Amino acid sequence: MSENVDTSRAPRRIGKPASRFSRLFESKQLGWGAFVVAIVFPFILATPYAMNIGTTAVIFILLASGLNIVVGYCGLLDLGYIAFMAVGAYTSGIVSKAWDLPILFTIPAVLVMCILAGLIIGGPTLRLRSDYLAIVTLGFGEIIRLTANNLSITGGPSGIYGIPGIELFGLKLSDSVPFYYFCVVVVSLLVLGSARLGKSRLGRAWRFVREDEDAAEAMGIHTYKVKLAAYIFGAMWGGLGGMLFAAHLSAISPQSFVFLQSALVLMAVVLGGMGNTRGVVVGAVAISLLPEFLRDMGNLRYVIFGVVLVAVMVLRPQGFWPSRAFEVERTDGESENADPGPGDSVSPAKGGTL
Amino acid sequence: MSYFTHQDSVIYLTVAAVTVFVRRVFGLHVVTSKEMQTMKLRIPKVFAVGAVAAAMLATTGCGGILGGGGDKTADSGPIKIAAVIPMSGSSAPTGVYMKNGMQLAVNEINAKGGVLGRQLALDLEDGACDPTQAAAAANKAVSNGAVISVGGYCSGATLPTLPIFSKANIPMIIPAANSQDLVNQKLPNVFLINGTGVQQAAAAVKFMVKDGMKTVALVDDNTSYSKDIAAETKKDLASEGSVKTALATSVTAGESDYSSVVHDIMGAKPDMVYWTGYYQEGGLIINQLKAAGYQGKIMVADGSVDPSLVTIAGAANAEGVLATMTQTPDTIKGAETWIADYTKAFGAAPGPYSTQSYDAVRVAAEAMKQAKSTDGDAVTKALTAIDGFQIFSGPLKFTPEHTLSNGGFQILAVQGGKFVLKDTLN
Amino acid sequence: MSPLLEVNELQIAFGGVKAVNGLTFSADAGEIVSVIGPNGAGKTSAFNCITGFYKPVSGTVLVDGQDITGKRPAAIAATGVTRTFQNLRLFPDLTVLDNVRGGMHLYGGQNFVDALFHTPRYRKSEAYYTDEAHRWLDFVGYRGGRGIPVRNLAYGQQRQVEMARAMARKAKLVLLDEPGAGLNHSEKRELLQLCRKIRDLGAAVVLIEHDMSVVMEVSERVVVMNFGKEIADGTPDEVKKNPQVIEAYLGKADEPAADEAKDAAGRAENPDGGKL
Amino acid sequence: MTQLIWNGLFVGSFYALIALGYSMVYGIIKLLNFAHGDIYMVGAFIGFAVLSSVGVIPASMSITALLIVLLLTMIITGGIGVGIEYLAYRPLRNSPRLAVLITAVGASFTLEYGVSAIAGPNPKVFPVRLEGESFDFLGARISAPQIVLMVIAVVLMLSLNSYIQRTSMGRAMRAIALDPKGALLMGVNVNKIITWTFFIGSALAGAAGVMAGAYYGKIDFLMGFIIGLKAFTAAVIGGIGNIKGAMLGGLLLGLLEAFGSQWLGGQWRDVFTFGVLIAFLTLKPTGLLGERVTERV
Repeated sequence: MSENVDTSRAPRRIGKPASRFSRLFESKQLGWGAFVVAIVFPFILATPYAMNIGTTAVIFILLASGLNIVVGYCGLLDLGYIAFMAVGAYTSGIVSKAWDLPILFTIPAVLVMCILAGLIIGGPTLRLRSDYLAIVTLGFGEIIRLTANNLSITGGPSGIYGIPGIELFGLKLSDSVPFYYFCVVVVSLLVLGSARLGKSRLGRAWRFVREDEDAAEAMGIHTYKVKLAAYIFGAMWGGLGGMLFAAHLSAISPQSFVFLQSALVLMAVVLGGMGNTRGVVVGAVAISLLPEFLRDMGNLRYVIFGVVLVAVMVLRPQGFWPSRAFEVERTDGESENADPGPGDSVSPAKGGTL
Repeated sequence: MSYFTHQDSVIYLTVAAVTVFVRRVFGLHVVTSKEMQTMKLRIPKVFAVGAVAAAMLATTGCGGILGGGGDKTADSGPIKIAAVIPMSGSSAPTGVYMKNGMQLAVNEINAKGGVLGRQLALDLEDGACDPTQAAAAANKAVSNGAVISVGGYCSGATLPTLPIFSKANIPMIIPAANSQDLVNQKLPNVFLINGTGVQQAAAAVKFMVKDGMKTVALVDDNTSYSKDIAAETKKDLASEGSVKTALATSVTAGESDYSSVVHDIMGAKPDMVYWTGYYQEGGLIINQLKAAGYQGKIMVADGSVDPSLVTIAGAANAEGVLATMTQTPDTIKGAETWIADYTKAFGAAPGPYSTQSYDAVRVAAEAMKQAKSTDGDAVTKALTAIDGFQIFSGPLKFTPEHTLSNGGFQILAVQGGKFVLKDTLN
Repeated sequence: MSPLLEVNELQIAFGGVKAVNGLTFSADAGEIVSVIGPNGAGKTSAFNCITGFYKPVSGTVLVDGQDITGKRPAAIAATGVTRTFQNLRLFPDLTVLDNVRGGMHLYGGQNFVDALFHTPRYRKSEAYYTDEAHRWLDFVGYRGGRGIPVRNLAYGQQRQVEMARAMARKAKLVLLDEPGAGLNHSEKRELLQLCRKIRDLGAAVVLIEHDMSVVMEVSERVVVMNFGKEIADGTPDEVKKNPQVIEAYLGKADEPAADEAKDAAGRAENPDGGKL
Repeated sequence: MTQLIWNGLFVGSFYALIALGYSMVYGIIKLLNFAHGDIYMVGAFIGFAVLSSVGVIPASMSITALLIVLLLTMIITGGIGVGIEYLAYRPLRNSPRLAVLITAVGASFTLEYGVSAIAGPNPKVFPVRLEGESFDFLGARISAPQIVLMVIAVVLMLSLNSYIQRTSMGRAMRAIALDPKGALLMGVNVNKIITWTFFIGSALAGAAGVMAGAYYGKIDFLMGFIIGLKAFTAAVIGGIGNIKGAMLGGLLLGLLEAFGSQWLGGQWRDVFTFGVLIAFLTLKPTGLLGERVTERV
């Protein structure tokens, strides 16, 4: 059994009494608060530059929430996540230009290709220990970028340009403000989706695999299938992000899918707080907007990135806003010590679907 | 040009309605436990708070969509010229040469009273040769109210900026990036003043035939600029017929060891090797070719025309290396005064694309002068009408595709460690 | 009715060392079987092999007549086998309730589509999971906090949570790997009650335990292992008197002294001095 | 044909030198030191700085000058490696594997863009170039500098191997590799040994950096990333954590790459390398010489 257990885990000080401030952070309404802020933002500032970095930040949130499924929930370190975005972007670009379809019609093709990519990349690698997995995914990331660079169907090094904008029910959403809104709605639904996945039976299975793979296996969780599911969901979220990216830039080339981008998405997830959707969203916004503020620092900004990364990992390994393991004790009254009937424990329920 | 049209308002209302609808359908919980009651009460409050905040901010907001933000291209204040060039990443050194070239032109024009009585202001944005950052930089320049763009070095990064500037109706004069894809987009506001890959390939083939080459090896570094020239050259050689392409291969940029491609070349025994990539790899390949005992001629494309090509390859190895290049400052007669001004202003000698960037700003100023306004369409018309305006690569006349009529490519050769004019090819 | 668990001629080797060497024993539904033996006798290795963590060199393992030899642990678990681990393999950062839900993955009841759209099926199954978790925590008599991460619990409480997780599997065969290790006296008494309660549910309980008092009191049958083989299999009393067991535990002194020791042991155990 | 073999072996010796650093560090504390490739680059830049500060060196002296610079650079890069270990990795000694990997990526960025901020982004050219006539040997063209570098590489590798096998420090390293806690109980000062391992690993990478600078001439701040990945591939092929494995893996990868790019063309070279890495990791994760570690539950 691949040993995925971190027996050397340092005790973390989680479970401190919830102060007033942190209860606000935990409240359910925060998601809606963020959504309202996203809706309101263009009312404040609608210059093309603001819209551009706004849309880039929103797409980055989608990527981060996709990677959060793989790294945050399931604990699989993926250093080549940008490959899925590339698959999504190139598929939507090629299909939309080849058959002259509006880009939204390419979604089925994008999803199919991403699932395929997830299987191809995930298949052989998911039996590996986490650090081997990291390097193999990095290898795959580079392979996909180089293949896109070498093939003519993907337009070689200059990539594909002239990708059509988004058209919805006849409305042309290609100029900056409507496209931003379209992205906000789509990304909010997908982020909500990834948060809900996290709280479901499958989400719990991911966490069990992250915490102790052998114990999860002994409890009947087919860890290989569960990890593959995490990979495929991550791939789909990444692919959709790639599609939005293609529509946003209308021209994609291999240079946008280098290892640096995978590292940035990973940073957003880890700095934000692995496994906690809210933290990841904040991390994504921070990591995508930071280079814009440090724009005129030139190469210095990546030095700052590197130092910030090391500092955060040393000072606060669980990230800015870690996922609090907390549950309400009991909603209804304490049910008395009802002994289960004799028949109950003997008939194991048939294995359910994922 | 306000952003807020009737059609836009329809969109925002539908988007708001959709989100409320989505919240209603999925938010509805069958289990009406105590906790759910409190949540229901709280939702309207959050929306209320959000709406109030929106209303307040919108009124005070300067560029908000409700606020309309007024017309950016007022006719007062300095004329903003956008320049998206690489200032970080591996192409940063070339970005510096371009920036100085542009600044020199702006200083000279402002000294003579600027254009239409208004001073020119250069808005430098870092594209870092990366499509996402270049797009962000282009948008920032548009937001800052640029009226014309003179940037563009890496073809791959320049491609996504084309639609951004054309949507904002801002004409583009691209000094360096010259891949055919830029032209294929057929956007009316795009003008290239550096010879395109097609023209450079034609010049290369013309010289190969003239120099009596029988077999040629084409090597590119798999970047869009470099592959474009190699592919065009191969096509021209095939149609021309008298020169055989013995080998057409590519290498990965950023490596140190190119012994495998050297091995292929030695196997093909070509009369000439034509390297269409940048100088970093060019120098290494020349060095390793000479070390492997290659005696034939070596020619490089304009991306490798740089003093450090000679230092990397080693002065002895680089001696006699040919190059297809538009004029560089030191190869043009009478350009000495220009070099002196440049060196005095920036304390360093000019480098590749300094002249083209300098020309780009002058062409922009000329077009605005002739159009007597900074409006995008008028300037674009003026640019297409320009005929005979003197720039470094000769009298400027745009072809219907908005590229240079005469490629302006010449053959240079390395003598004593410097690129010297060898053949003007006309 | 064929026994619930049948292990015959099981052999496991780690690089030439035969940890388990031809082990054969069985367990029936509604029966508590203890597996005892000196350290290194191969008890835990056998357990790990039955539950699929090690691949046996030879021999078969049948659960309810089904051959599960060499299958992956998840497949074996699905045939109705659950277990606890020698050194507590809980999910430290997750809440107590989530840990117990760990055993319920095979209940099914929702797929990812339900989760994405919070369909009624999703809400019903989530509610069911939570109730079941509370029920099994009550079943094992757990009184600590249920919404807090497991890492903050006392050792005894963590043992209870692991039991609750194992029971939540609603499995026919319950394998307990030294459940009593590290428990104080009163906790051990509670453990005995719990084992009996599990047996009363109709499950077969197979127990690895070192504390002889616990073994002798709770188990209906005892299997003694030494050097990877079972050397005795019978009721606690039979096993107590079995010379091989004594030898395995107390070792064999040289000839003359051995007879005395044997007589002495015999007299101590069996006042009427009858020879086996 | 022999030319390809020779090219492969020559490039392979660089990979091997860096792979040694990877294997030693991974063997000791199971850490994938992403920054290791960049230490190679830092070594090249230090060599460049030292050489250019010394000024013009007469051609005859160039070999001896190079050796002096080599030693000097090895000490400095070794120090940098120890610094990184102390600042970035030691505090995370027992935190989750993910955090340590992210720190390594952070350290790699810091080194890369730190050097570019200090020495400027444009590539530099080594002042001392190893010139020398080349001759044909069994159809392969071998130049004098290549031999000099190969000899240095082999000497470094053999001395490291004997160091690991024979000295007490080497034995301590192997002990920690097998069982850190056990070694601690036996009184091995684990931290000192780990620091020393980082020193040696980084010094070797620094040496490879100087040699690459001297032979190829061009150095730039991004050259560490790709060769770092390839060195890791070499370490994995040979069996991560195994010293002889790293050497074998490096040479083998050099050959594979030489033949690979010959068949598929230059642009598929890296794709071929990563393909080999993935094939090894999935089919034979322990590599050629690595021993099978049974997973005990």
